[in-house]
Amino acid sequence: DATPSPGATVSASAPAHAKDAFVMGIKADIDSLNPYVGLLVPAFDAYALMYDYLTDGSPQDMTPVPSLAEKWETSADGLTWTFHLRKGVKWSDGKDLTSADVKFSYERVLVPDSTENGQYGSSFSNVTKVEAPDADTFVIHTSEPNASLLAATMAGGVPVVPKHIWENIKDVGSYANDGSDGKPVVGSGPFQLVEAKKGQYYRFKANPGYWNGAPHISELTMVFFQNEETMVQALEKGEIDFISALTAKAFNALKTKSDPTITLNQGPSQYVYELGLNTGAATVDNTPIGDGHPALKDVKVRQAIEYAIDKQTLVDKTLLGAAKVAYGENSPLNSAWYWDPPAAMKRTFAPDKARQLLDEAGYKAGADGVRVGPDGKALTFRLFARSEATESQDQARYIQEWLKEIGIKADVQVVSNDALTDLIGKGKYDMFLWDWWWGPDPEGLLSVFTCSQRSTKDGDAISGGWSDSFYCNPEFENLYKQHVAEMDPAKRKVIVDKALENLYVNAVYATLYYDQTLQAYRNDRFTGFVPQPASGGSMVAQIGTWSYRAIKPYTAPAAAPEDSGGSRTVLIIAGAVVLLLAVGGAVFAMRRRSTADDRE
Amino acid sequence: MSTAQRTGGGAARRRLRALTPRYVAGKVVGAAVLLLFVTIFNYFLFRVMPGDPAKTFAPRGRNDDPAALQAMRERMGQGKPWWEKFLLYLDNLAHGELEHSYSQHQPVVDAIAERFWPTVLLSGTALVLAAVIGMWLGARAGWRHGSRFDRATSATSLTWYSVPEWWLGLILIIVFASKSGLGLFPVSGMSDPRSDLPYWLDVAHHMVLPVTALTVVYIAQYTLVMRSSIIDERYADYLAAARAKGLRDDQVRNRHALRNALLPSLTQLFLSLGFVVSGAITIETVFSWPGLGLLSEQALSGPDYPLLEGVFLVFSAAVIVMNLIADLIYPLIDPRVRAA
Amino acid sequence: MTTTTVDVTRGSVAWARRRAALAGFWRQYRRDREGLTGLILLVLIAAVAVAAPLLAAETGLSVTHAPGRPIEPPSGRFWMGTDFNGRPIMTLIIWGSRISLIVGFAATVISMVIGTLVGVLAGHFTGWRGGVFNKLTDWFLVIPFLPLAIALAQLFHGLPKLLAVIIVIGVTSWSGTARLVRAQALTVEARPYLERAKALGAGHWHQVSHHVLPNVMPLVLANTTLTVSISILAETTLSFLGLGDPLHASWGTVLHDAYAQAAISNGAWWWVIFPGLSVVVVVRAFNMCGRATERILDPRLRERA
Amino acid sequence: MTLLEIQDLHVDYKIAGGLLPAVRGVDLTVGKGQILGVAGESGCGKSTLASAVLRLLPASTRVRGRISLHGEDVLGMSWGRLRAVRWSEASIVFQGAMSGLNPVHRIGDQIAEPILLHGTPAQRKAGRKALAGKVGELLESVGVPAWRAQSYPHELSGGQRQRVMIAMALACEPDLIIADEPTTALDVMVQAQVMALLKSLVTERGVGMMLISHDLSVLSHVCDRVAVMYAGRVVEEGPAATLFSDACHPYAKALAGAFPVIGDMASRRAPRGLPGDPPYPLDLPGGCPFHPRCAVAIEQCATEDVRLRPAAPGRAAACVHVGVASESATALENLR
Amino acid sequence: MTSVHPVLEVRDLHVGFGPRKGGVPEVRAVDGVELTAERGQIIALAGESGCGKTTLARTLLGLAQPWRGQVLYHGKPLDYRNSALKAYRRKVQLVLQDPTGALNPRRTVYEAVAEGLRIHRVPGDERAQVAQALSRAGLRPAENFFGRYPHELSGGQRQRVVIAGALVLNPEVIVADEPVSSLDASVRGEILALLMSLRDELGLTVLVVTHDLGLAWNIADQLAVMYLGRIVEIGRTEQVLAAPKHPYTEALLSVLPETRHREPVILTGEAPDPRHIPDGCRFHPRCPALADGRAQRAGVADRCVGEPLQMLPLHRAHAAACLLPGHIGDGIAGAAGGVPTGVTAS
Ligand SMILES: Nc1ncnc2c1ncn2[C@@H]1O[C@H](COP(=O)(O)OP(=O)(O)OP(=O)(O)O)[C@@H](O)[C@H]1O
Ligand SMILES: Nc1ncnc2c1ncn2[C@@H]1O[C@H](COP(=O)(O)OP(=O)(O)OP(=O)(O)O)[C@@H](O)[C@H]1O
Ligand SMILES: [Mg+2]
Ligand SMILES: [Mg+2]
Repeated sequence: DATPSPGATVSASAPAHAKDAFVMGIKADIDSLNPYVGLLVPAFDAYALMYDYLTDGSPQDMTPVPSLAEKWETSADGLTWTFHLRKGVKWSDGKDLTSADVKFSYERVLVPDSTENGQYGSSFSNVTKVEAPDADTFVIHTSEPNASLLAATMAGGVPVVPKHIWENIKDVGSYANDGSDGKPVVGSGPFQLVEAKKGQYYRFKANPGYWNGAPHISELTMVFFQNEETMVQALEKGEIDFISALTAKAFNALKTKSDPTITLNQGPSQYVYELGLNTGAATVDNTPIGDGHPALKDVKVRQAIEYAIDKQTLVDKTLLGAAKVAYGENSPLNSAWYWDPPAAMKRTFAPDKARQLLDEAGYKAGADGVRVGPDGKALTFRLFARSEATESQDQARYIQEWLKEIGIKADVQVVSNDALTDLIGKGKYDMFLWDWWWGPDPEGLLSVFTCSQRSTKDGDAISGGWSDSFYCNPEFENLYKQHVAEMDPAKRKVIVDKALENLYVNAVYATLYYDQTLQAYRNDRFTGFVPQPASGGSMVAQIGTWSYRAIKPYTAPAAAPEDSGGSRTVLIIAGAVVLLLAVGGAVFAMRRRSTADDRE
Repeated sequence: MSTAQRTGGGAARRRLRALTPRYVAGKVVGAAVLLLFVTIFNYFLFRVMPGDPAKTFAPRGRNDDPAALQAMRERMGQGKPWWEKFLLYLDNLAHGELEHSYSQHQPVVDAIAERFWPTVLLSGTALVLAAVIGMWLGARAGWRHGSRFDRATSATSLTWYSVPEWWLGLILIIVFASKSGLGLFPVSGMSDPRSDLPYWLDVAHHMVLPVTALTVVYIAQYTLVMRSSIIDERYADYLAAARAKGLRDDQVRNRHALRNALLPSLTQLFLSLGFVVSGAITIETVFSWPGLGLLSEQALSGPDYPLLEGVFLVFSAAVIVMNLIADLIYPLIDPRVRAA
Repeated sequence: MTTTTVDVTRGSVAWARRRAALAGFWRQYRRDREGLTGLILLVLIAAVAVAAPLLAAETGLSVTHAPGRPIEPPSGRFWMGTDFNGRPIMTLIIWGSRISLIVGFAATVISMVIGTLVGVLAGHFTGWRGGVFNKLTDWFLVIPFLPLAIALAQLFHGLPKLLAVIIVIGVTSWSGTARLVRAQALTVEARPYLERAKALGAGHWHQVSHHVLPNVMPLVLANTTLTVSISILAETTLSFLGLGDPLHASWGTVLHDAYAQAAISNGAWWWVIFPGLSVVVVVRAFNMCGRATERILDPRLRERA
Repeated sequence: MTLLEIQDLHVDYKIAGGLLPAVRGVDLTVGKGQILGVAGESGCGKSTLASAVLRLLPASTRVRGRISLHGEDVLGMSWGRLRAVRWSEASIVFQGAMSGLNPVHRIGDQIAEPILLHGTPAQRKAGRKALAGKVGELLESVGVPAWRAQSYPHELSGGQRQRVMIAMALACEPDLIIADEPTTALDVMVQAQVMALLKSLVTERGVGMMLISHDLSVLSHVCDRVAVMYAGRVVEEGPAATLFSDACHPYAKALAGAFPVIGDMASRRAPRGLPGDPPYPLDLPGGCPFHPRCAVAIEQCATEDVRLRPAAPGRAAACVHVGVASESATALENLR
Repeated sequence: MTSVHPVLEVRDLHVGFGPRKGGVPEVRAVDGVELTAERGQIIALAGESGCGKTTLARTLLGLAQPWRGQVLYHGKPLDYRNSALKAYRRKVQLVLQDPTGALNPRRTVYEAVAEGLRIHRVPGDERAQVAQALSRAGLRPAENFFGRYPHELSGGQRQRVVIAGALVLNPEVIVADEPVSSLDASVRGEILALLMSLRDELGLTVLVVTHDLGLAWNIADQLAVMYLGRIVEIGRTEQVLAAPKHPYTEALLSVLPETRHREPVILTGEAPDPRHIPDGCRFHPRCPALADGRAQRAGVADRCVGEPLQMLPLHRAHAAACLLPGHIGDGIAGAAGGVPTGVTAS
């Protein structure tokens, strides 16, 4: 930066950190830089910076686009996938990236019970073999057609790591991969890790020789904030340039201030929030478990509950409008597989309808306003909110009050995610508030509602599957099986729509809303962000590194006076210390003189 | 006189001799037993915790089959009989190893080692400041027991003592760090990756607010202890004797009262030094200070039991070790303890 | 004198004496400006807690029928502003005082009972029995409060949250009391009247119940108010860390909500300042009372002219 | 000029309930080379009297009367002058030597401290090290080995500590030593040693001493004159040799009677005491404060507050049964 | 009670504190004491500070356990089981030195006196018994004192309350540990007179621990002088005082004001320490007789240093644990004339 800073006496020379370093605040610390163990969103973002994948998600709609694989094809029987690799890609230590590296990376994932398998293996359960027939070709064999395999090769899926480094690493599970062991962190991605300070920040240097073009910024830093408030303050003060995942309330703060230097971005996300219902807990062999309220087995009761909830108000009040009211289960972000019920089918807020349904189902108002069923059991449901999610606690209160209006008593309890997982697995719940992150492919979503995902019982020990509704419907099972085997996307879409409709009609969940990604950045510093998907999508934490490679420092039309805040504060501190010493010394001296004499 | 020389050396030796092997061994063994107790308690406390960590740390939203879950559970060491696990744990502990953190994906020992010094820096600075200022205030206030200075000091320090330190931290951020406030200090973290200050100055700059919050709140306990021990000493006969010798009031205080009164405060200081590492959980959370407190807060949202367990062990060990040091130093500075 | 001779055996005179001692205590307490200020504050706060339904309509706690708009700044209608649900902060504080006080007192009772018991036994028994109680105290003393509280809060997840919080605070905070009580019990143990009681043939129960306990009780009582203030602070901190009971508005949970919902960034300072000040005031008031009581019961602390 | 002269001294402590009269009009003198013994019941104001001489009472205490040391008015001195006088001209050995020594300083340093404070500029400049010899001598002079200078108080026995206190009192070679119960709580054997030491100091160095003690036999053997106090007043004063064997005041008589003399058949299997309770300073009976306990009290005693009056040559007592009322204090003065 | 045995008897008593080495405790506070107390006797136990008087008194009450030797009550060894001790403590009472400390400041006089009755669940009219005990102890009218707290009493009155608390159980023996040393001289005589009159009226056996020989002269029939955990001289009070047989007793007497005409024998050397009891005669390092050559002349000097002395045997004559023959020093001349009175054993 050419502008000399006025009064900057402390550091006149060029700072060690580039002025065009892009600094983004992250709310969850990167749990590990090792792509085989990290679980949190920023960690996957970091892997995407450091490594390449066979494919990427398109910035427009997240469908697979070429990355390391320039093109790929499936055999007619759908059992063989052949990827043709890009030539001339080099690792950051200068070595060539070849199909051997790809094979090495994928083979690790196939080893049963390995750490790598635990991390990425679920999408490869029917992969039989991977091969590298030549330096530029990579082949995957499966035992059955697997429509969702391609998604697992995208960013967020299996990264391609350098064989010559990783083959020497013994204990992958505890390998930090942050250079702290003296081994350089070698990657092929657009950025390379240069400094990792857990709990503080992670610095990445741009890779000038990146095959898809050098990034426009020289450095990218992720700074961890435990506290969202301070992260927002930091953005306002210019200590950071970007915040990727704001809560609605913090977003609101920026919105109401409407600082012209801060641009806000609000777009759909892959999270769907629901009120989960216990439709009758049982194990995979249909043995009933738990103590769920029997009334919830009645679809009318479940539907009544949805009618009683004013989703729009819920969104407006607890999220300040930063979400979209939901009916179907899949997120609109996964536009290819999105299904929204037709207006006539939608159960919009209608307490009278809810009451009517409950009356029909035989639940009459009791003495204290709580309805009582034919079996004499009052409609008192446990409603679990989660201690980790404050908005769920807030929302539970709303839902409790709305349910009261229709004669249902919700007994709200707040438990940890962990405890709730346990309770759900054992069927000891009635209702809960939670959410799902659905990937681009619908298979994951639908599998959750299959019979086989219910709990299993081994002696007395019950272990939960993924089902948290204990939904088990033959028609739905059938649809699920069909959609896995269908390789034609258009035909598959029809089946998936039917499956989603089945879920909605049976009110397995009362789906509440589709969450939104809320982001903010300083437009006086960086520009050129590439949202994914194109219409109001996420600016970072993408499938791919589209934004990171595209952003460039913003050069103001007229150079604003340089802020030398750093050196000024030093002066302030020094002044304060001197002043404090002077005052303290004077007081001390005075006191001393006055006490020296004449007092006993 | 030559005797002075001879016995002078003797006295110094006596001083050290106060630390008889038996005394030292007794204290060390006591501390070790306590540590063992804490370890055992700690171990089982975290074993009776509810929940299935395998599920917690398998990311929700991705499909997973029960077999993989089982594999993860086995990796986490579940399934073995409890005593076998406990023995394994002790064995590992003896080799300076703890378990593997679920959430940090690294050995608990490493995770703790990284965060140890930032905490010591933050809380240690605050504690030393608080101790120095607090003892100074307490000594003055106690000596002038009942004076306006005493009342003002007690009232002020007690008021600060009633303030939750994290709340004070929030207020400090509003006033001194936020853009709408004075904006003098960084809002959070330990250093700024883009800062052009020398590293230590940058860290110092980041420390100002959290240290202030901690110091202000901690001061009271030292003020009060020092004050009451000075008051206890205030009417001691040897002070009357000192006064009768013709010493000035401040001489009586500084030469005689202060040193005696310092001893109880020192105990307090050492005890709180032990609490240094655990003392700043909330402040580290508010200021995102990358220390053990923040680590425990991170471990809490899981919860990552091995990590919590490790942090907990370090916290307790710190207190035990500091107490041990206090026990060992005490006879060196207080001649009376040696007799016991 | 006939009046003093009646019914001494049944302890009525002793009772009258005790009443007189209490009156004497009160006379001294009344003269203590700090103590009186604290007491008045506490009475006011307690009155507010008791009269909560009169002072602030309970509907103010409802989210669906909240009277205000989201984060309204303080105004004539909402003296302390509103939260994001439009609920008046003042209503939350008034109702929250109940929870904060209940938690403070209940946790203190637990802490006092355990602390006094363990302390007295550790002081009374010599040999291994006393050693066990003493080590137990030492042990709880070295376990840092917050981590233990956090761990216990996880453990008690099955209980109603509020009860869990109370138990957690009670169980983690008794060790200080126990140590204090033990020290006092030891000085009582060293008193000749205990030797005399032993020489008279008194058993442990008699010694503890007739001599040790009555003599540590004043200290315990003076310590109570201080412990209440610590408990209230602890509740606030636990709630702030998200370990409190989010369903019952206590001052801690109000602050937690403010923190979690970015009140500061939204400029809703009233949401942070007022509950925080409430905590400071009530804790300070308890401290004032505690110190005044201590001053009166412990003549060493009395200001000598 | 007498060394110490106390005239009509009143001391009132300020306490919660008002003023507590601890000393209520005391006249005493101590000459060079003389030991004045002071006896009396616990709480009668002996220690208060001792502290008043060096103005060591709490700041709020009200002191009236006149105390002159070498003719100089102590009560009117500036603080600076008072500090200079303390220890160098008059030193004090406190009741309970155990607590009169700072537990965390070495014996030697504590003895050296007043020398450094009051000594010649040369002494002060030379510092603590140079004083080792002098400190050693002082210790030897009270029979404590010189190497004990390096010890801490708790390492010494009670008798040794008491002797260290005496050595400290001698450090600046004062003219007046006030010894407040220097031997209570000491073993008989040690008690005898300390008393012998004090006596020899007075005779060898010619200092004046005020010796406060409960033990009448000690007083009668060590002192030149003895004053018996009761309820803040001197009720009898006279030569030590005869006062107890032939007391004039009923209180002094009772006090003397309470002390058994071994070998005296009158006291064998016949312990004697003084019935009644000591008076509480805030609630003194009217008239002679002793009259409620007095065996020979007459009606007049309940109303008349008798002051000291000459009883015999060199003796004075405050009792209606004694001699005739003296007109003025000067008359009493002439008797000495 | 007519028993062939003395009321209280002590045989070969050793009491110690601290860790044991080879079965012997580190601090040997009482180290070989034999003593008998007959009914109606007043025995004074004198000696310098730290010689083990209090420890002996506490052991008599069963408050400390001997590691060797025994305490016999009517010829039967003391049983240290709880119930037996409790029964024993109904008959043997302790009166402590400091009455202020011995009374719980929070309990009234009535409660303090009745405590023993309640502990032992003594039947009968508690009120009457308390009143009787108080008036026996000289607090009359007793009812006036019932509701008072210790701080409302004078020191002498407090000690009387303590004594009343002991009397209320109709004990056979009172062990008084320095019962008057914390009291003012004027009160002291009153309390001693009370003890004497109680002995005369009730036939109590009293063991008074003291460091004051004057007290022994005042009330005791027998005087035992203790040195470093052992009784070194015992006999009728008059005899011991008039013609001490042990150099230690002699030294004690020589510093009394009554003997000021003589040069006092000031003992030199460090105070005795029950941790390190010297070999030979335990008094030898400070023994004036050894120092001034009298022992040498008597030809026992070597034995004094090298040969451990026997314990004083249990007999009622005047005896001393010293190798020097006969009476070795001057006592207090007047004392010899004392004639035994009272209910002494014969
Ligand atoms: N600092 C004080 N404040 C108030 N009252 C005091 C103070 N010091 C002493 N007194 C009271 O003054 C009176 C005389 O006390 P003083 O210490 O002079 O008695 P004493 O004759 O030395 O007694 P003793 O023989 O017990 O030492 C007592 O009633 C005592 O309670
Ligand atoms: N509980 C104890 N632990 C260790 N040593 C003890 C204990 N009690 C007494 N002693 C030691 O035993 C010795 C005798 O003590 P004891 O109290 O019987 O002496 P005493 O003759 O009563 O002395 P005094 O006249 O001072 O009361 C002393 O050296 C004392 O230090
Ligand atoms: Mg005195
Ligand atoms: Mg004793």
